[in-house]
Amino acid sequence: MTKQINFNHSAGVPVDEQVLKAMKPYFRQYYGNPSSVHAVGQQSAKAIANARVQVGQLIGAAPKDRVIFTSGATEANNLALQGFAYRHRRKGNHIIISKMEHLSIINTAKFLSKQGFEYTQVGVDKHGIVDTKALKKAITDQTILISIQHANNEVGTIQPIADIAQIANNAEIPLHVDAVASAGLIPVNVSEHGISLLTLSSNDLYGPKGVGALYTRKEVALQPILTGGGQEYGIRSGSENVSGIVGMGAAAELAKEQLADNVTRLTWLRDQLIKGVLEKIDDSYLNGHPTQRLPNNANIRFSYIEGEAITLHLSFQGFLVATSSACTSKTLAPSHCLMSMGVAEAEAHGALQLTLGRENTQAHIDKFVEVLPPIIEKLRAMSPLSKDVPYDIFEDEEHDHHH
Amino acid sequence: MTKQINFNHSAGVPVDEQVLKAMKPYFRQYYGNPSSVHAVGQQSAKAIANARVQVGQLIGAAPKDRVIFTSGATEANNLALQGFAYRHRRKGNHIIISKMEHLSIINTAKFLSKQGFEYTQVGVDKHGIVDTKALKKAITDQTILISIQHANNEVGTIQPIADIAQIANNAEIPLHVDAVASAGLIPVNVSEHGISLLTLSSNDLYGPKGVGALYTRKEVALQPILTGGGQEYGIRSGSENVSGIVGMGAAAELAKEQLADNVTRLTWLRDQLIKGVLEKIDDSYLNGHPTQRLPNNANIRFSYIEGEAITLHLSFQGFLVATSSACTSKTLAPSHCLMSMGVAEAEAHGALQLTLGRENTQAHIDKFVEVLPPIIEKLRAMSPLSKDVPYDIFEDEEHDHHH
Amino acid sequence: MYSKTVIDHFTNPRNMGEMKDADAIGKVGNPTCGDLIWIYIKVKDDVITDVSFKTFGCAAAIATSSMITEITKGKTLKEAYQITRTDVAENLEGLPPIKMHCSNLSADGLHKAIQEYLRKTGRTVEDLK
Amino acid sequence: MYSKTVIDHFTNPRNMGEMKDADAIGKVGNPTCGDLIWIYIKVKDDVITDVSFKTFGCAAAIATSSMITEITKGKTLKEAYQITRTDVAENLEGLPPIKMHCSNLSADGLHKAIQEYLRKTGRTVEDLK
Ligand SMILES: Cc1ncc(COP(=O)(O)O)c(C=O)c1O
Ligand SMILES: Cc1ncc(COP(=O)(O)O)c(C=O)c1O
Repeated sequence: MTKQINFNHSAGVPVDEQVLKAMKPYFRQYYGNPSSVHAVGQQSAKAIANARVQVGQLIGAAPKDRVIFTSGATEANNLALQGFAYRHRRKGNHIIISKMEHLSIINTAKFLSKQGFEYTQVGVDKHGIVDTKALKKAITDQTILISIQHANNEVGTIQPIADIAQIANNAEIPLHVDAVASAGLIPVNVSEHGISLLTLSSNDLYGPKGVGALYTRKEVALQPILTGGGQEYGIRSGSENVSGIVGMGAAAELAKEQLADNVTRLTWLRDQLIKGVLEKIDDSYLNGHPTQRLPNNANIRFSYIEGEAITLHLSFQGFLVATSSACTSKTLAPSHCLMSMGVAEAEAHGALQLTLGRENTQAHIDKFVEVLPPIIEKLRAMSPLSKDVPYDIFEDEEHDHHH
Repeated sequence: MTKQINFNHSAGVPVDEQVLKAMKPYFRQYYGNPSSVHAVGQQSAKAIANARVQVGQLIGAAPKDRVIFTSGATEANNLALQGFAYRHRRKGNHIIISKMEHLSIINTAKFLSKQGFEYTQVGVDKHGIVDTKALKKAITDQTILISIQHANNEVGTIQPIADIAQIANNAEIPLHVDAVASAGLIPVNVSEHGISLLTLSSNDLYGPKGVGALYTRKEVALQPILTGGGQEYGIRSGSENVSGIVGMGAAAELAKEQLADNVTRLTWLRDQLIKGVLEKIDDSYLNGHPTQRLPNNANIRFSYIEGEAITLHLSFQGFLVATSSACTSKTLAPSHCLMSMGVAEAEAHGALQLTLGRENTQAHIDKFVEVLPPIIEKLRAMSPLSKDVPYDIFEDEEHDHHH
Repeated sequence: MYSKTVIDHFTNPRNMGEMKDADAIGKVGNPTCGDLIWIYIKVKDDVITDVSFKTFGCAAAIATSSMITEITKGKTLKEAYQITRTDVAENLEGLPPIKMHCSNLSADGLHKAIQEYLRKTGRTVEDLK
Repeated sequence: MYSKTVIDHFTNPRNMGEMKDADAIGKVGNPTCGDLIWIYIKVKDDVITDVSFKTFGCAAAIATSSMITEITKGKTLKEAYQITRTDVAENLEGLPPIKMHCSNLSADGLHKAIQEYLRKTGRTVEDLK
């Protein structure tokens, strides 16, 4: 495979070299099970305790709070919603999420709705910002949990988490925050905002895949999803993925150290990218919030053409990017985020999701801004659609793309 | 840490060097998400497909059967029981397990019993062999699943899995087999026995921790535990742990290749170990079946002394071993396996669980047989118990150690 | 994911572009679903003498469009009408399963163009034999 | 997991062994629970002149037994009776939390031995002051 330039960090990130170095001894040398009393086991136990501190410090956790290691963000989100809902069923049966949540939140809420729970999905404005008035209104005396993401991995919009936390705290309802997309890119602080549960993913912090964590404030009780040997405070059974956990800890520490630099550098690159593309290409638009957005995210749609075709051409030029096109999803449905923001379905198919990362440089941006226009031009020449032949005239009766 | 000799492979195994080599490119080079259409993503997708084949071949899976990768054996066991029970609730609400199962089976059955299911725990004989007559009797018209382990990690007993499968097949009830302790050590063949679901752990195959797999025969439907992006056939959501899965695949392939050698070599070492210890130390007894036992397992109890103390002394001599003593468990309860086999509670505290592995040699066995007797002697000298002062005379009324 | 032939047709599509003097156009798909294929044909003595396409859609949609123009040119209307989605996919050395059903519309577009031509010349598919 | 002092007392237990001419023995624990501690004491003028132990149990049980013999010797019965589990743990530079409650029985053993001695000499704990 030739050298590729990764503009698709939200899907997968190479493990940081320092992180991999930290993990290495835990594959063959310190292979012990932390439950074992012997030295090799205790080395693992110590390493995990250390990783808990590293992860806790990234998000401003208090010493008595818990960091529960899981197999990833999906499991952490499931544990937050399922684990909290089942455990606190007597208090109520209603949870609130937003329309911008990741599928691991939305589908888990749906799953719970088949188990006797109810949920409300709060809408967002055209920039993807959660409607806080609607959120307030959605609260009932049955509401036991609110789960809102900190930032959206796809369109980059950052939620007004302080306001949301205020609403939750005023109503005395615990708030779960999916911080997968934001941690390491912008400050995340559970203590400052009074967040009760928070989800993190290791790979998004340049740690290994297959690890994540659910932060829980000390007084938060959960029912386990996985039962067995009683690891992770009895809340998440299964022999610990020691090397993975060590990697996530090291990644969290590094992310904390580099946070300020990341914000500045990535914001600069991102702005170059957005400006370059929008200036060079007609009928291109930024999706998501113009300023309240992740420093590494540019989501841009191009009218009259389809995203997978753009993606493939870009890959021939060495760029790895993602698209919100339905064509690349398992369900063939267009991005629920763009739909929630009111982007027309046909237009949503032409969106590129660009997520920058540590190894990207100005040269990458320059090259991208150079290679993209001819690709767009080529595909537009192929398309029956154009300014003169807009989408609407082909609409079937049964379709309505103005959501 | 000084060089340690690992006689505790059932708790943790160093990742095989070849396996680690196979994993390496998937940390930084092929870091893609298999859902991505671009080249780096597709490389991951291919690697996972390959790992599925490697794992399937170890257990004789048919091409259309499924290998669902999970975060470990605990999750696979939970998915087998919870996923099957919820999905097939309409057919009945009863499952059957044995008293020798791992806690990830027993506690999951208990958990399900709070959700409206019922379970029967079939007993075992003094060697830990499941009572197949009782198993047959336990089947009711409500029984939807039988889950019996292939072999026990702690005492080494191998179950008559062909007979058990026969009983399940005759009753047309799907059989789930926890093969964590047996895979790679003795042949496991799902097709030969007509096994519907089977659990594997990567680390027990010298693969990385934090990965496992649930084999399901093609016609078996499960309800997911983790919902989200719909990975792993829609049954297990969450971005795939690519390096881990690649490692488990490589480990499975290696395990298949080395199976015959492992059986011969380990059986020889194990027999030397058992013979050496039992001959040199009075009042020592083998737990588990004398012949139907895992080639790498020796579980030996020593009257009048406690296992954690033995373990610690052995660790000073460089040996990593486990004990069934309650003292090393989170619950402070003695091994439920030994209890089920009728070993007296006081005696169970003195059991050493020795599990050999690839890197062990005859020299290790010789050294062990040399260093153990003085340790036992020292601790026995310290103990108020002896042939003349047996356990029973201190029994409280409320205790009964003859189970 | 895609075969070499798909990539080839996607990168260098054959017979791409509007045909100003087309005898008929077959339009299939829907932009809200992410695929829209227009097939243009020119017909003489019931033989397709020229064919081209314009497509909004993914790589598979573009490649199947390109492929159908290649295998159609010079065929009689009757022969062309017998070309199926499967034929297109086979000529492309296969398509990913998920694409077989959603982006493999070009045969439908061709059939629609032929129907349109027949309609214009006062006939129906029944008249092809 | 264990402090250096615990390991030291576990490896080289002080005052280990039966005391043939003990004035009293305190027996606590239960083998089915995995811990059994016997504390032997020799008393002169209400001062503990000698103390030893025998223990069936884990490293913590052995180390706490050894430690209590060390801190008890030479103390008056009254002083010795005031030694608590926490004192023993602190002298050992701490014990793992799970061991604090289950294997830290040696103070109980000592108290039982003292009670036994008092009983033999026709007194009770109330008489110590
Ligand atoms: C915001 C958010 N939450 C949760 C997840 C789930 O993460 P994983 O697939 O690693 O379990 C993702 C993955 O992209 C995400 O972007
Ligand atoms: C027989 C058996 N099943 C399941 C498990 C659970 O494995 P894990 O803790 O890796 O999830 C174990 C672990 O030792 C085991 O021995």
